[in-house]
Amino acid sequence: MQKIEIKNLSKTYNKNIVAVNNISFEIDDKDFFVLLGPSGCGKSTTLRLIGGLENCTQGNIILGDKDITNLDPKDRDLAFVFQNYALYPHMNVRKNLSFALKLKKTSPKIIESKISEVSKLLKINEVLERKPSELSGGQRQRVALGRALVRNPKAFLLDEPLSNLDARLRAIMRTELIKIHKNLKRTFIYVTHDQVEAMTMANKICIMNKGVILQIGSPKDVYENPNCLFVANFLANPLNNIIKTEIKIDNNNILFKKINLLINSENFNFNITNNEIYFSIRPEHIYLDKRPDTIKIDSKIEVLENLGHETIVCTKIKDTNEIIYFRDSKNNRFKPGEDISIYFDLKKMLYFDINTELRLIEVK
Amino acid sequence: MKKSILKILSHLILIIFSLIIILPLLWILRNSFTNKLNAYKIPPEFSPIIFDNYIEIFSKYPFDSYFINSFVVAFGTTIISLPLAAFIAYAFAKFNTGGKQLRLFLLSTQMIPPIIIVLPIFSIYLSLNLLNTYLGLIIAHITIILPFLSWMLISFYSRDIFMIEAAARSDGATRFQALYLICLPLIAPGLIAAGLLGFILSWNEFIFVLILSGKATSTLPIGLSTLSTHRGVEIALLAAATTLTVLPALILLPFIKKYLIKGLSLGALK
Amino acid sequence: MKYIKILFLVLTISILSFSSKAVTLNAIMENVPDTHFIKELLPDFTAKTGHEVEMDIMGYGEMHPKMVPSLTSSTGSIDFMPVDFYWVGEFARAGWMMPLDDMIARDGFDTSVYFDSMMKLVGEVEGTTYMLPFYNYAMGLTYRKDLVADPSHQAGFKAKYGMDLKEPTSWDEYMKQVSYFTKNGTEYGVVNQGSKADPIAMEWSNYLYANGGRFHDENWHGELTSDAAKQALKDYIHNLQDHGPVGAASFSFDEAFNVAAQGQAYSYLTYNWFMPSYEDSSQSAVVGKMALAPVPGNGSLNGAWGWAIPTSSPNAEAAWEFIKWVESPEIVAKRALMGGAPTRSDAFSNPEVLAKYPHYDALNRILASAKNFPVFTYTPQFVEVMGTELSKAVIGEKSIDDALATMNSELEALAKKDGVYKN
Amino acid sequence: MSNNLDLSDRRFGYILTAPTVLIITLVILFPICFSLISSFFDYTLINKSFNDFIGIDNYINSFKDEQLFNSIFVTIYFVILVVLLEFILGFFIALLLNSITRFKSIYYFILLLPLLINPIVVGLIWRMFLHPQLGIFNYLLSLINIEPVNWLGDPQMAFITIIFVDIWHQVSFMIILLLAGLSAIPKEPYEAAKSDGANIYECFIHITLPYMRPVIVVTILIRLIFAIKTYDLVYIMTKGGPGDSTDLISYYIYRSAFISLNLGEAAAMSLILLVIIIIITIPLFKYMNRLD
Repeated sequence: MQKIEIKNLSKTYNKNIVAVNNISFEIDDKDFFVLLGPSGCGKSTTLRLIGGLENCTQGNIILGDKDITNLDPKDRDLAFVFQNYALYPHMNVRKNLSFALKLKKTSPKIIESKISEVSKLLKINEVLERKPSELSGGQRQRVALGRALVRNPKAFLLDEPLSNLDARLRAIMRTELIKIHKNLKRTFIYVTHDQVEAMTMANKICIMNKGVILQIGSPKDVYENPNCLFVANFLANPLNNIIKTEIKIDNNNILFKKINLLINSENFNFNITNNEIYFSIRPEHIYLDKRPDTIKIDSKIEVLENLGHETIVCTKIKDTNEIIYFRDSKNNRFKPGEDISIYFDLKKMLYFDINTELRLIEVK
Repeated sequence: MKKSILKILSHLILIIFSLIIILPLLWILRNSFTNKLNAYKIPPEFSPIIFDNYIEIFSKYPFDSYFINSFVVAFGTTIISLPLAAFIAYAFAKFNTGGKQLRLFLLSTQMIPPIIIVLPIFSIYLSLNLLNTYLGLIIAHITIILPFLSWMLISFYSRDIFMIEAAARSDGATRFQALYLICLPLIAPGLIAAGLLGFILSWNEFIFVLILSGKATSTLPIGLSTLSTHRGVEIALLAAATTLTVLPALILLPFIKKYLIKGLSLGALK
Repeated sequence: MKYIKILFLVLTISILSFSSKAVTLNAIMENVPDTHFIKELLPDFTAKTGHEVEMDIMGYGEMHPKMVPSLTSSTGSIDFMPVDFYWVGEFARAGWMMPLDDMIARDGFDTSVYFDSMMKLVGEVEGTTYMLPFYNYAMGLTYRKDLVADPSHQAGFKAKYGMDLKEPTSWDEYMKQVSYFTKNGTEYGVVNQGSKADPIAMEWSNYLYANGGRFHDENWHGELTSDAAKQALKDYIHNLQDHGPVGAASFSFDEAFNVAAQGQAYSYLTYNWFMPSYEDSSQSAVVGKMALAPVPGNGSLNGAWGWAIPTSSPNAEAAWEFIKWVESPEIVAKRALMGGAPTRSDAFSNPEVLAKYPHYDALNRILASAKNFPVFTYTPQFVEVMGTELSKAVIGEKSIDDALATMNSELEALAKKDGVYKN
Repeated sequence: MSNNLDLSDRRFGYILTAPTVLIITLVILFPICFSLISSFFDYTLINKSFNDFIGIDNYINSFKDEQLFNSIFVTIYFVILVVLLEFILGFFIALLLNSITRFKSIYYFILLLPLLINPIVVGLIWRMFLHPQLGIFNYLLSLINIEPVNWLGDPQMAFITIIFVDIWHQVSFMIILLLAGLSAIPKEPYEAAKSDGANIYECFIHITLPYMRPVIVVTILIRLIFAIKTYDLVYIMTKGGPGDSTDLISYYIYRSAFISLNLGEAAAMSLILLVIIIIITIPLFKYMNRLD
């Protein structure tokens, strides 16, 4: 049972650049824990701090019941997989894989069996004698993974391991990683800026921005209940529809001025201090047919993006300049310039404070 | 098409450059097989090849011991300096140990003409019994070569190399293991170039050897300077000795091929 | 207590006497033929005395830097040393040389076999004998005797100048010959060694003496601004530029010798021991064609090395044995026969030597009349000054008068610093 | 506040630095201090004692010494020309060598040869080659009807000749260092740039130069220091002449130490030289630090 606990961790470079600012979280044993955020948000630094590749400025890292904050990386028993693989260029694949085991003075027999096991699993048994420079990108990625796997560490730290692969390979590796995680029953800490990866692989996502943690939770949780505008925005595909608007409340109705949307106030139980808010609605929550708890909006189609299995439709709300995206599961149904009616799912609409950008809490 | 023209042009320039370098050397080679009279004859005449010069530098002069001494000193100096330089350069590049001040200090010790430092060193060596010993010469050469090699190697520790080193660290390598198992092989082109220069600098160093050596440890530069006598330069002997002096390059050739020409492909990084 | 002291004394003496029985003498020697000849003769010394001699042979330029650190330290590594006349003043002033008078008197070594000027140069300093002369490099005129003997040139010369063509004895005669032979019978009338420092300084000194000039008077007052000195420098520049090869201003003796040895020059004022080199067919195309003569106008500059024992010598007594051996008449005669450049005058009248080296007769005349360079503590510095100033005058960077004035004032300044200058 | 890991990082840095710093300090620092002290005394090898304290007289004498200033100017010209020309030529050749694949080791072998020849020998053999009457150079020139060149007997020409010989001897130094730097540049940026349509010149400006900058600075810095210390070449070839046209400062100091035996004055001049070198190198050094 190895729980990883991060307590008040901070990292400051050159005395004034704060990369990680006082973050705390827990990772349960066997979690597939994803650190998600845009580049420069401090997620990689956090991972490197856990791995001991950087020294933290403040805070503690506890593995199980052991404080490893000041432990040398070699004594942490955590395996790192790097974004650009960081394979040892002067060693062939076999030596790359056996490096860690040799350092631990593992017997050659065990090393041999480990390597053949892992290389078969990762389908790199054919290239064991090659140098990294003679491998394809996918193979390099597998070797990097294999190098971590042979060690059987307490946890795996993966720093955007798929980002250098093309889209197809990435999808394949994603599934493989999920399988590996299931088989190994080990903790994975995975850093990515790709929300699809996060959503598909994680059982817990931690969203970071500007060195602080915004939200931690299961993929479903953070997707459905983002606690701030940033999270709502980041976990959306293709794009979240966010509209900054003035609101006007009278009697039972609330008017979103920007798009002339009038909804019943029973769908809007918030204390607001400002007469301006953000509201967001994801593309998949906009329908073409009327359903319960929806509201109709008239718009005009601007652009159609045909993805094959679906079409991303970009429309402009009537009498405004606001652009709204939504998905249509059928293709070639519309033409640009066509007027259509769309339906917002009132239950899925999210509201955020204009200043703090935090989610507005429903008043019961 | 354009590419091949460019290639030919490159080779053409390199051939001209090589000729400028090597023709004087070939003329030395030619002079080593003739006597002084023919060496100076203008217009040059064909003269029968004689090996007297090669015999004389070993029979009349102890060039065999000059050669051995040069090898021992230059090799010893390089073997000791190279790892030390690689270590300190690593510390500079990674931890900035000692800051700029230490780096500048290291280099500034080399900005004083050696003539000034060699006399006090003579007194120290005299009391330590280091005069006329290999050890004494090697230590002296290390002090004048190490700072340069250290500086040279700093720039070879790139960010990419430290990243691979980080991988080794998380793979369970100690700091030192990561340094010599990963970083040192990765800066091999730099190490070979530095080693080559260290060897050459020690091979050619004159003042320190002159003052600190004795008959038993004198190196080639001392032997060669002997040939510039008060009765004129023994140019034919000098040519023979010089021809032998450049021979170590042949020994270095395989290393050059392996590490410098190919370079080390860090292609696996990206 | 007393007994222990006596015991200790006896022990020391016995060790010392034992060590004086068979020691290895260390020396730094210049790479000149004489050194190699002595090396060949060493078995004789070892057989006679039991001492071994280890010679560290090096180039001239390296000897001084190599010897000085050892001489300045209290425990020396050098047992005996050759001393260039350049260094005599400096070595004496620094107290690096052991006085030899007692040993000379004790063993009855006869120093009268050396020319007076030689003893003054590399023997005595202010009345004390520190050295025995070793080998000489007095300068003389080397010239093409085949050209002088050529009847057509004799006729041509007589027609042009109204005097006989023969070995020149007066400076004026020599200058005429230089002019005559330029581009006539050979390429250049003269080849000069105009390189900075010692080559030009030594060569020009012959011109100075040949013109009747001198460096200083008895009180070390400089005489380099005299008309003779000016004429000497004028002659030098004239010869170098009008009768010599292009680039002679950069020639050291090696380049100059090679021009002469390739038969391209009529004459070359240089060290007498280039004569054996002219006779060596592996480096000379003028075998049998060169003759040696004193610099015309009694202008020959003396030059020599002496043997000295450093005060720090660990084996002074054995070193003295060596010097006595190496300067004994038999060994000197052998060295002379091998082609050396001895300083003992008896070598010059040795019939065997004269038979083999006819030029020894001329050498005898040179040494008898050769004049010394100023020997004082700052001789090397003064050579540096001369080298620079003469070189500047030759390339026209400085006028003759200015160059000589600087040399003169520097000479006086150095003499004052040394204390030899008297008001 | 720093934690234990920072501490042990720093300790590791010290452990790696210690041997070098120790050796350098032990062997060189004492002589440097010694010469610093001796520069305030009338300290000569003839009179080896610290009895005659003369304060800054040695420095004053040095500053009054016209010859010394001439040497400094000659040295500055020499160093700038030699380093600049060797760098331009060396970089050019290194780039060419880096771009080809065939015969590379042959070229490399050839250019390595001069470095293995002692400067003293280089001086002697070139003096032979450049002999106005008996040298091969003027002979070859005479074949194409060029008058004999007075390589070393003319002040300007001698200076140019010294520079040429130094380049012949030392340019390989630059090539080796720069080529090592070039071979350590990854290939990918070039491939990427080429696919973006960059030409050779643009690749050079945007990839090679930025990657090479640290190596270039170090190479120039090291070569600069060596060039300032050059003395053997002029000692052999010209003795600083004709006149004082090639009288490099290191040779001047050499003479002052070993011919005049005036160690105190030589030490004073060396320290003046040290200050000059530091003044010259500090901008380079600062530039380098900015790169980190």
